[in-house]
Formats: sequence, C-alpha cells, structure tokens
Amino acid sequence: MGISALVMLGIGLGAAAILAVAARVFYVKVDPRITATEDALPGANCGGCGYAGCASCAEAIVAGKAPVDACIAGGPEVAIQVAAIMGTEIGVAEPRTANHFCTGGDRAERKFHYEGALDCRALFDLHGGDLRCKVGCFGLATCVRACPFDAIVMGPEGYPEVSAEKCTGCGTCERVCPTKVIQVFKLSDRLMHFNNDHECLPPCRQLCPAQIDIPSYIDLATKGQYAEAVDVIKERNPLPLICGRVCPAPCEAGCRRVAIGDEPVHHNYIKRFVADWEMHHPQAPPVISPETGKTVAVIGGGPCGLSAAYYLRRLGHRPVIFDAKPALGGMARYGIPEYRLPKKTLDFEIDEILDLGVEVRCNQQMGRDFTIADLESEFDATLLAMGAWDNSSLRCEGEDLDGVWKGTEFLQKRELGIKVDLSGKRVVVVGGGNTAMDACRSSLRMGAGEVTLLYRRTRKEMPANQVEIDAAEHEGVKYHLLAAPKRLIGDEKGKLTQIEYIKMELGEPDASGRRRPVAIEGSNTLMDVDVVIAAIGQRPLKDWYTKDLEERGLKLTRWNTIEADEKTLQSDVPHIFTAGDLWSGPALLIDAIGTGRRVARSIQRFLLGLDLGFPEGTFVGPQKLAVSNLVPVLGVGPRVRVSQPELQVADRIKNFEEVDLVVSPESMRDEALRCMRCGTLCYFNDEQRDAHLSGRPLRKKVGELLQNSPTLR
Amino acid sequence: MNHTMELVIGAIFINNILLAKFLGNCPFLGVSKKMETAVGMAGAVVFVLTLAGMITWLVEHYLLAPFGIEYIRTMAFILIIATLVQFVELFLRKSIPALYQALGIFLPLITTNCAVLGVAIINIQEGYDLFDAIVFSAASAAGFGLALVLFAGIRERFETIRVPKQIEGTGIGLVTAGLLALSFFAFKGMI
Amino acid sequence: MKKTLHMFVALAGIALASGLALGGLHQVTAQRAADNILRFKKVPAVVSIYQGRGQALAADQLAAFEDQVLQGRRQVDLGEESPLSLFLIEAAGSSPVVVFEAFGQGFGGDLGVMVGFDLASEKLAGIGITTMSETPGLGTRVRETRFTKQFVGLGQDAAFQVKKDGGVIDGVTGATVSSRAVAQAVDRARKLFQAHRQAIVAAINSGQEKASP
Amino acid sequence: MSASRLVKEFSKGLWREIPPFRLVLGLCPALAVTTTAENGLGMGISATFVLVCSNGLISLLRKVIPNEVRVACYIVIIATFVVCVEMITKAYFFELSESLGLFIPLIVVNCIILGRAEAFAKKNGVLLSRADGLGMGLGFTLALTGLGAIREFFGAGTLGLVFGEQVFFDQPFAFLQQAPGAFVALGLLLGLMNLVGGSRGR
Repeated sequence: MGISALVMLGIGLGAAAILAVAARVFYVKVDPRITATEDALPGANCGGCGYAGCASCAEAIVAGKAPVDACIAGGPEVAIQVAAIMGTEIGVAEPRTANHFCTGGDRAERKFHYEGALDCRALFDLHGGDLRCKVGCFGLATCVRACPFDAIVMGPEGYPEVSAEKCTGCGTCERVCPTKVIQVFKLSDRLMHFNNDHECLPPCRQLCPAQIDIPSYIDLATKGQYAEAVDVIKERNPLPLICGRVCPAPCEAGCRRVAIGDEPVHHNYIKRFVADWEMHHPQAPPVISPETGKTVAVIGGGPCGLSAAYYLRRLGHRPVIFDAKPALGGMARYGIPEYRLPKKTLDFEIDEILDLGVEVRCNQQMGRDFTIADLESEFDATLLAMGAWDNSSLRCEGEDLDGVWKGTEFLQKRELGIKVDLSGKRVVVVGGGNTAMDACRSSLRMGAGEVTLLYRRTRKEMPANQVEIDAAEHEGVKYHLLAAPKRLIGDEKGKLTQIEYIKMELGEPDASGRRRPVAIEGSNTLMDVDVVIAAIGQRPLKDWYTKDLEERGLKLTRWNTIEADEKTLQSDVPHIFTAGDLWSGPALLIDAIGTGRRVARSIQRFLLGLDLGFPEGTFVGPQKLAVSNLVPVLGVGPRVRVSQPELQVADRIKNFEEVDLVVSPESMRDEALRCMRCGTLCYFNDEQRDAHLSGRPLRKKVGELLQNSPTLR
Repeated sequence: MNHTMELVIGAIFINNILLAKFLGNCPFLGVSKKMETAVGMAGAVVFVLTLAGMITWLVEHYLLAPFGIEYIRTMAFILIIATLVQFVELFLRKSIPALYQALGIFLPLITTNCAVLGVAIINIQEGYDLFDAIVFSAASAAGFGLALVLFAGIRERFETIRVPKQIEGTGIGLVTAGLLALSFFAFKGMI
Repeated sequence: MKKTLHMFVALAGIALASGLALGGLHQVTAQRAADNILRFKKVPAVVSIYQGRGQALAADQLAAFEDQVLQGRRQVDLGEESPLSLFLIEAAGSSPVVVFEAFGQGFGGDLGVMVGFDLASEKLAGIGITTMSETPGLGTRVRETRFTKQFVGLGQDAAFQVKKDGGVIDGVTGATVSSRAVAQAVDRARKLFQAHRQAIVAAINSGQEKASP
Repeated sequence: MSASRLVKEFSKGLWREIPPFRLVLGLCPALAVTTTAENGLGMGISATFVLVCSNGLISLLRKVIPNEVRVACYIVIIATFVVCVEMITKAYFFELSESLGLFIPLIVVNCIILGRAEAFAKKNGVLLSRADGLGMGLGFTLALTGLGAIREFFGAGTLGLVFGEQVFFDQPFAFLQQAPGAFVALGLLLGLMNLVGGSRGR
C-alpha cells in the first residue's frame, strides 16, 4: 500500500515535472482563440468530429473550416461556448445555402442517353459524362432525395432549385453531387467572389468590370423572374437602375454574337427593364449577414462609395458615407444630366442602399470638415473614393476668360440649383468623351442656339459611348473634328468672343493605339463663340490631401491618384483603402462599381484579420480569356437586335426629360433570347480546351448542341 | 528471426489490432473519412505506439515488478502514455515543425486511443522480452495503419455512392469495417 | 511559479491518493483474486487430470473436490521468481499424484499446462491445459482429450516431443506450434520434477499449507 | 437546481444522446465484449460505475484541479476507479473478468468517460454530474446489452442472461459472434435506431 502510493506519487510528480518543463522549453505561440476553443472542447480526443483530436478541431474552427458546433462529444453547451469565442451565435451564424453553380471544367456539357440507373452518381461512375444542361446537372434528383431538410425540389428546367428558407447549409447535397454543380456557400463568399480562370466564364462576364453574371440574369429575365434577375445583378452591382441607363456596356465587346457577324446582345435593355420593374414592384431587402460591430468610413458617395458601402453593409459591417456635396451620387448625380438619368431614379437607387442601414453625412469634406484623425478615432477602416473632379486644362492662352467653363463644373450647376441661361448663345464644347457629349446635349437643352463639338481626332477615336455620339448628332450638335483649340480670345472686359483652333491630321498610333493627331501648320482658324466648355479629361482633386495624411505615409501618384496595391486596393497605410476614379483615374461608372465591391472585400478581410490576397487565378477586373473566342459557333444565325425606344428629338431637345425609354416586356424578352448562353452551354470544357491546345479537332460540334436549343434556333 | 517474423505477421494480419482485437476504433471511424488524415494518423500511431510499448515495458519490469505492485499497471501506464504523448507533441511542435505538421495534430488523439494502452498491456501479459515488445508494438501499429488506410480508401468512395439515409456515415462505415475484418480473416492460415 | 506549484501539488496529490486507495483495495481483494485464479483456471485442469485417470466425479461432488484440491495445495520454493504451487490428488485405490503448472511457448504466447506425476511410479498421471491464447478452432484443439490422453502413463525417460521433432506425441493436425508448446511444457515440468524431486516430496509431506503471495 | 434539470440530464443519455449510437463514442468495448448479453451488461455496469464515480469526483475537485494538467488528473482519477473495478471483478466476478479480459483496464481510455468529464463534470455540480454519468452509463449499458443479446441470440443461438443454458438454434449465424459480425451488427443497429428515431445522428 505504501509502496504503491509512493510509486504513484513519483510518477505523478515526474509527469507534472516533465510536462511543466516541456511546456516552457517547447513553448510555441498560438492564436489565443485556438487555445480558448481548445479549452472549451471536451479534450476527449475522440475523433468524432472528423478531425484528429480536439486541438486540430479547434484549429479548424478558428480557421473557419469547421462549424462552431463541430464537437460531438461536447454537445450543445460546448457549441455555445465555442460560438462565444468565435464571436458568433449558433443559429444566428451567417446562413449558408446551397445553389447550383457551374464552375466550368468538363462538367457543363454532358448528355446522357442511359435509362437504367436513376442516380446521378451511378451515371457518373458508369459513364462519366454527357448530359447537356445549363449547369452541368444530370437532373436525376439525387440531391433532392439526399437533402435532410426537404429544401431542394426539381425545378421545371430539370435541375434542382433550393429554397433559401429551408436550406441549412448542411452540405449533404454538395457531398452527393458527383459533378459538384450544387454547392454550399455563405452569402459573403458569394458576394465577395471574383472570377477565376478555372471557372466557366462567358466572355461578357470576363469583360464586365463588375463581373456581373450576365447570362444568369438574362436567363432569369426570359423566364419572367425579374426580382431574381435583379438579385443576381446586385450580387455584383448594386446600381442596376443607373447602369441600365448609362453603362456603355464594355461587356458587349466580347459578345459571341459579334463573332458570327451579328450585333451584340444589348445587356442594358434587359438590365434596365428588370431594374425598372423592381423599382415599381418593391421587393424585400436583401439578406444581411450578422452584425460584426465594425465601422467603416466611406469618403465619397459616388458610385464607388455607394457600391462599397452596399457590400460592406450586406457583410454585416456599419459603413458611414461622407460626401462633400449636399446629396449622394457623385458623378452619377452631378456629372450625368437628368435626361440620361432622372434624379428620381437615382434617388430611389441610393435610398435602397441607405435603407439597409448605411449612415450618411453630407456636406462633409475631407480636410475641411474632418480629418483623418477624426476618422481613425471613430472607424475601423477608411475608404477614400472621392473620384476625379478636377478638369484638365486646355493648355492654351485665354483660359481665364469669362465664358470659358469646365465640363464637370458646368454639368453640376443645374443640379446645384445654379441657373444657367444659354438662350441663343453659341457654345463650343472641346473634347470627345462622355462629359463632352453631356455638355453638348445639356447646352442644347438650356437653349443654346448653336452647339459645336471640337475634337482633335476623328469620330472613330471618340471615347464617348456610340449611342451618345449618335444622339447628340440627332439633336443637332455640329461636329468639328480634327480640330484643336489654340487660343481663346476675349474682349477688353475679359469676356470670351472668339476661339482660334488649328486643324489636325492623324499620324502614327500612340501608346493607347489611337493614331496621334498632328497639327497642320498654318491652318489656324477663328470662330465666333460665346461659351467654351472644356471637357478634355479629368483627374482627382488634391485639396483633401493634407499633411497628416502625408505623414501617415499615404502617397499620391503624379496623376493625383492614390498609390495602392493593384489588386487589394489597400494603400500604404493599412487601414486606408481606395477605389474608383481616385485610384484608377477617370474611368467608367461600372469600373467604379467594380472596384467598390473589390475594395469591400479587402476591407472585409482587413476587418476580420484575414489575408487580403486573392486565390490563384483570380481576375479582379475585366480580363478576356483568349480561349473564349476560339470555338466556332455553328448553326446560329443573326437575329435582329431590338432597337432602343426613345423620345422624338423635337420632344426632348428643349427639356431634361429622360430620352431613352424602357423597352416593352416582349422586346426585352426578344433581346434576352438573343443571348447564346455562353458558359452555360459550355464551349470551354476541358476536352475542348485540350483539343485546342493540342491542335486536335473537336470531338463534338457545338453547333449540334445549339441546334437543339429552342432559344437559339 | 522466424519467431520475430511470426510476431510481425501475426500482429499485422492475423490478430489485427483494429479488426480482430477491436482496439482503437474511435479514431478508426473518426479520422478515416479522408485518405490524407488516415495516413497522418497511421504515422503518428506507429511513432507513439512503438515508443510507448518500449517505455511501459521498462516501467513494468524495473519499477512495478520489483515492488510487486503490478496491480497499478493500468494506472501507471495511462499516466505515462498521456505524459509521453503530450511531451512528444510539445517537442515536435518546437523542434521538428515539419514532422509536427505531418503527425502532430494526430498525437493528442492517441492518448485515448485504446490501442496504445491495449498493446502495452498485451506486451506484459504475453511476457514478451524488450525486443519482442518493441517489435510487437511496432507491428501492431503497422496493422492499425494498414487497416486505417485501407478503410479510408474505401470510405472516400462513399462520397459518390448512394447510401440509405439511416446508415449514412458511421453506420455504413461500421458495416464496411466488418467486411474489411472479414477479408482479414483470410490471413488466418498464413502461419 | 505559484501556478506550477499548484500543478505539481494537484497532480501529485491525486496520484498519491489514488495510489493509497488502490493499495488499500488491493490488500482487501488480492487474496480472493488469487484464489479465483487458482479455482477457475488451475483447479479445473487438476480436475481433468483426475477424471482422466478414470475417476468418476458426480456433479454434486465437484465443488467438494475442488475445495479439497484447493485446500490441499502446497508451496515449494525452488529458488525461482515465485514459489511453485503444488496440488495433490489423493483418491482411494491409487497412489497420490502431484500436479503443478509449467509453460510452453505457444503461438499466441505462453501456454500453461498442469502436469501430474504419480508419486509412486513417477509416471505421468495426465495433463490439463490451463491458459492459452491459441487460434480458435486450430490451436485450441490441444485441449481435446484425444491429444492430452497421449501423455498419460508416459515414463520419466520418454521423449516429450511431437513426432515431427522425433518424439512420441502425435501433434494436432494444423496446430503444430500449439502441440509443440504443450510438449515443451510437459518436458519442462518433467525436468523440474527430476531436479527438485526431494524438495517437492518434502513439501507434500510437510502437510503445511502456505498462503500464496 | 431543479429536479426537472436532474431528470433531463439523466434521461438524455438514455435515448437522445445514447452512446455509442447517437454519441459515437466508446466503440471498442461496444464491439469487443458484446458476444453475449451478459458480457455487454457487465461491461456496461462497469463503465457506468466508473462514469458515475469519476464524474462525481471530478465535479467535486473541479475547482482544485489546475487547467493545464486537468487531462492528466482526470485520467488518474478515472484510472483509479477502473483499477478498482478491475480488482473487484477479479475478486468477486471472476468469470466476467475473464471474458471482459483486456477491456476492463481499457475503460480508462473509453472516450465516453473522459468526454463526459470534460464536457460536463468539469463545469457542473456533483449531483448533476452524477445524474449525467448515470444516464450516459445506463444508456451505454442498454446499448451494449442489446447489441450483446442480438449477437448472442443470432450468433450463438443462446441468450444466457435470460434463458440460461437453453439453445435456440442448432446452426446459428456464427458470423455475428466473430469480429466482422460485430462491426456489421453495430452498423445495422445504428441504422435501425435512426430508422426508428426518425432524426439522424451525426
């Protein structure tokens, strides 16, 4: 008895001593949350969770790989504790729902003529492939049967549809699906997803700066599911009403219709149609992730700031928008005239975003009304997105004369309530971009007697939207091409009277690929003029860039834009981010929206302490995959593009009524059916890619598939 | 040598610790869902079991037997195994991070792996000498690893196989383990 | 430091208490547990030797006989690790038989055999298997009478080896290792008996019963 | 502490979280010793005894045991009770100790016991912890006895616990008595439980 007690004492002391020493000698620092979680777990190391021991289960939970209720031995009490450590609550945790979601590869194009086994997995194991379906689904409802919550039904299209209310995100469907077309992901994962080169991406989706899933919303629109279509758009772009009106649609450049000699699908008709429909049929607000308690200052309430605030809010953060102007919208409000984008529509769209719980502080200018220190004391992160409002100088004599205006300053006057009377005046607008077009068309509406556009290259090189160029011409704007202002001449009172310009000719192409205009010596000409509007380009203002920002290490480029990481948009000051024109220089509205979402992702990851980097193969912006155009499109003929209905010139020229009208549902559907469903009818499957890379002929003719499609014939 | 071979083959195939002696079933079902984890676990078990077999043998013969207190064997062994496992974990984490990455996370799971305590006790009950004890421990661990890895290979296939709801997961896992055990029966005639 | 000390005190305290508790319980139960091993493992083998000698034993007599065997056991210290337990079978009309256990190396570890020697003729009075962990259905067949009865009546100079090894014992088909182990055990018992005959006989005659350790 | 809480903690182990079905823990003994109902019952009672005692003691000492060495302390406590059981069965239930063999000392590493110690006893009072231990233990006993009965009845054709020596079949399905049969029987029984219970265990 004595000996046994002594030996046990010895072993006990020895064990304690060895462990005490070992714990000190071999000390390694770990994430305190892992330690806390490990402490909360039972320590039974039973392996029931599927991880090797409680320590690795704790690591997996903290890394987000395992749910907080992963522990089996511990039961609900432990799950509650772990949830508290992880800062979530069970049941309130962000819902994960299943969705069918094609990510390309060899899955999107399979056709089965087998009627024996009635299970997707059997088919997959037996034959491997060949079902043609929009999402690569075999359509045998294995996931429907597998779902423990009856959340999945087979839709009329022959693939599963998930009820978001019933789905718990348990992942059973994902496990049973052999082709992995049904996947479980969190709302935030979905909102913050960026295109990846392994995905099945149609060219329009590759080219859209906001990476909108264009074929999906077009498909939904054809089926009359307008609200769902808007949801799809808003996963990438919270401003469909605006974009549906003014976006120049860079995506159309990639449309495969062009490859067969047809006009591209007019995405904007469809986008605008569904967005307008939603405006008149209010829907429930989108799901917002559980509150994180993090606050973000968004400086600048333009498209970029709104987009970033929208996504940050949907991710559960609390963004506050600061804007120097009395109302939000930035260039969309003060740069785009009423006749293109009615302020009523803009207000509706902005209000929808603010209603999610986004706070606004207007008439607050960075550097004037508040400093970066103020922001740092109140917010966890700051986004600078004040855009590019400074107009480039004409760099010619006489710019200070009365009657020489700057493009954006002119355009915002009406919105700021400053009366401008141009009755009977002769107006010359210099520049070839959209600001110039807006200035021309606005001048006409303000009563200008004669509006002339001065542009130093030809019409072909104009950066403005083609529709704008055409519309301005219809409305009576005179185009004076291949001409550049040389001198502005005023009278003794300093009032502008004449403009001297010089004729140009096109020389060698420059870095941008456009042919460089070269002045023709001695071709100087004078023209009588009352007003000159300079709209030759913009760049960010610098007035906000105060010393304290400089001291913190924030750097500007020589174009006044902020220096930041090309992908993550994080500046040299870790908690300051930038996006939109302030980062890129003047660009499209859709670019600003795209970078707004991108910076929201970076801020989200910054706030959660995650690595800001993107997964390999990610495209953060528009990027055309070379392979997209390589497959021939057989069996598809041209189909007439629906034309844009608009107000008659006589009806519109004297007022600011919206010119472009919404298309009828029938026309919208006609246009939507022109979509060739690239990417969903996958032309880029593994086999075809391999065939392309190795130079072998394709096994299957895509045209055959297309001929079977009712929408494409 | 012949005797050692018999010991090894017996421990791996005929009296497989998992499938014939039912030791270590919790981790067997727990970590066999993925091949990767199964391989890691197998490695960790070989490592710890061999070490534990040796140390417990020494403790039995130089501490417990001389004092005639074999009755606290269970007690002493489990304390030693727990300490050993924790020590090895701490040591590897600091000193050989690469090995820790491969094995480390499986180590804590081994404390309650009854295979370790079971083999240590069998070593004593069968009266093995030190060499035999080490060989038997290592071979048993190898048998455990073999069964685990085979099982994980089968189990990975379940992901794409339709299983009745009621026996999904553990249920079908157990039935499969049964079939695996049946196939191991075929080794009975080897010696 | 205080924390470390707390760790030490707690772990050592619990270990100490556990050691004390187990030591105490061991003192209470050890004797009974040892008796159990004798009664349930060794005595049945002795009984089988007794029955193997053609002695009938009715069911109601069994318990009494077991008690008798248990009571009549002796211990002899032969300088080994632990003293050897000797059992005595005394039956009317035949000479007393001394029975003790020896071990052979079987397939699944040690194989224990109770070996009985007729004290008068010094011939083998029979054997009974006590403990083994052989393969069920193969190795375990050495328990069958068909195998064990071969040993009855063999003299001290017989070759206690299976026929394969040049001995006189027919091994059980498919269980060579186990058969060999039994033969080995019997051979060891014979050698022990020869070496310590005096001490064994003296112990039996002393009539004193000693407690097992 | 209300009586209803006590009842709740006790009853959850009997069906809602019954090991080793709902709570997939303690598989080794459940597979190894269930060749007969009697063995299952013996193992179950032994485990219950250890579970109740260790849960109670750990709960009593929960404020004294430092966190860093808690697992070691728990193991010592559990092992003490296990060795007690080992000694007691050897002295008073010898045949049971022979058939349970190695698996009595292995109760020490039965993860149900350590699991309950960590998950429950370390943060609840003595009475509640005992109720939890008793519930879990009885559930385990029930499961093991049931599994043992099935394997014994179909595999050996007897049911010694109830009918003594009576033999029901001449040629029983011996597969169930052997190792592979143990796995299959447990797996199918688990499926049956899920079928009856409706909801699926994890």
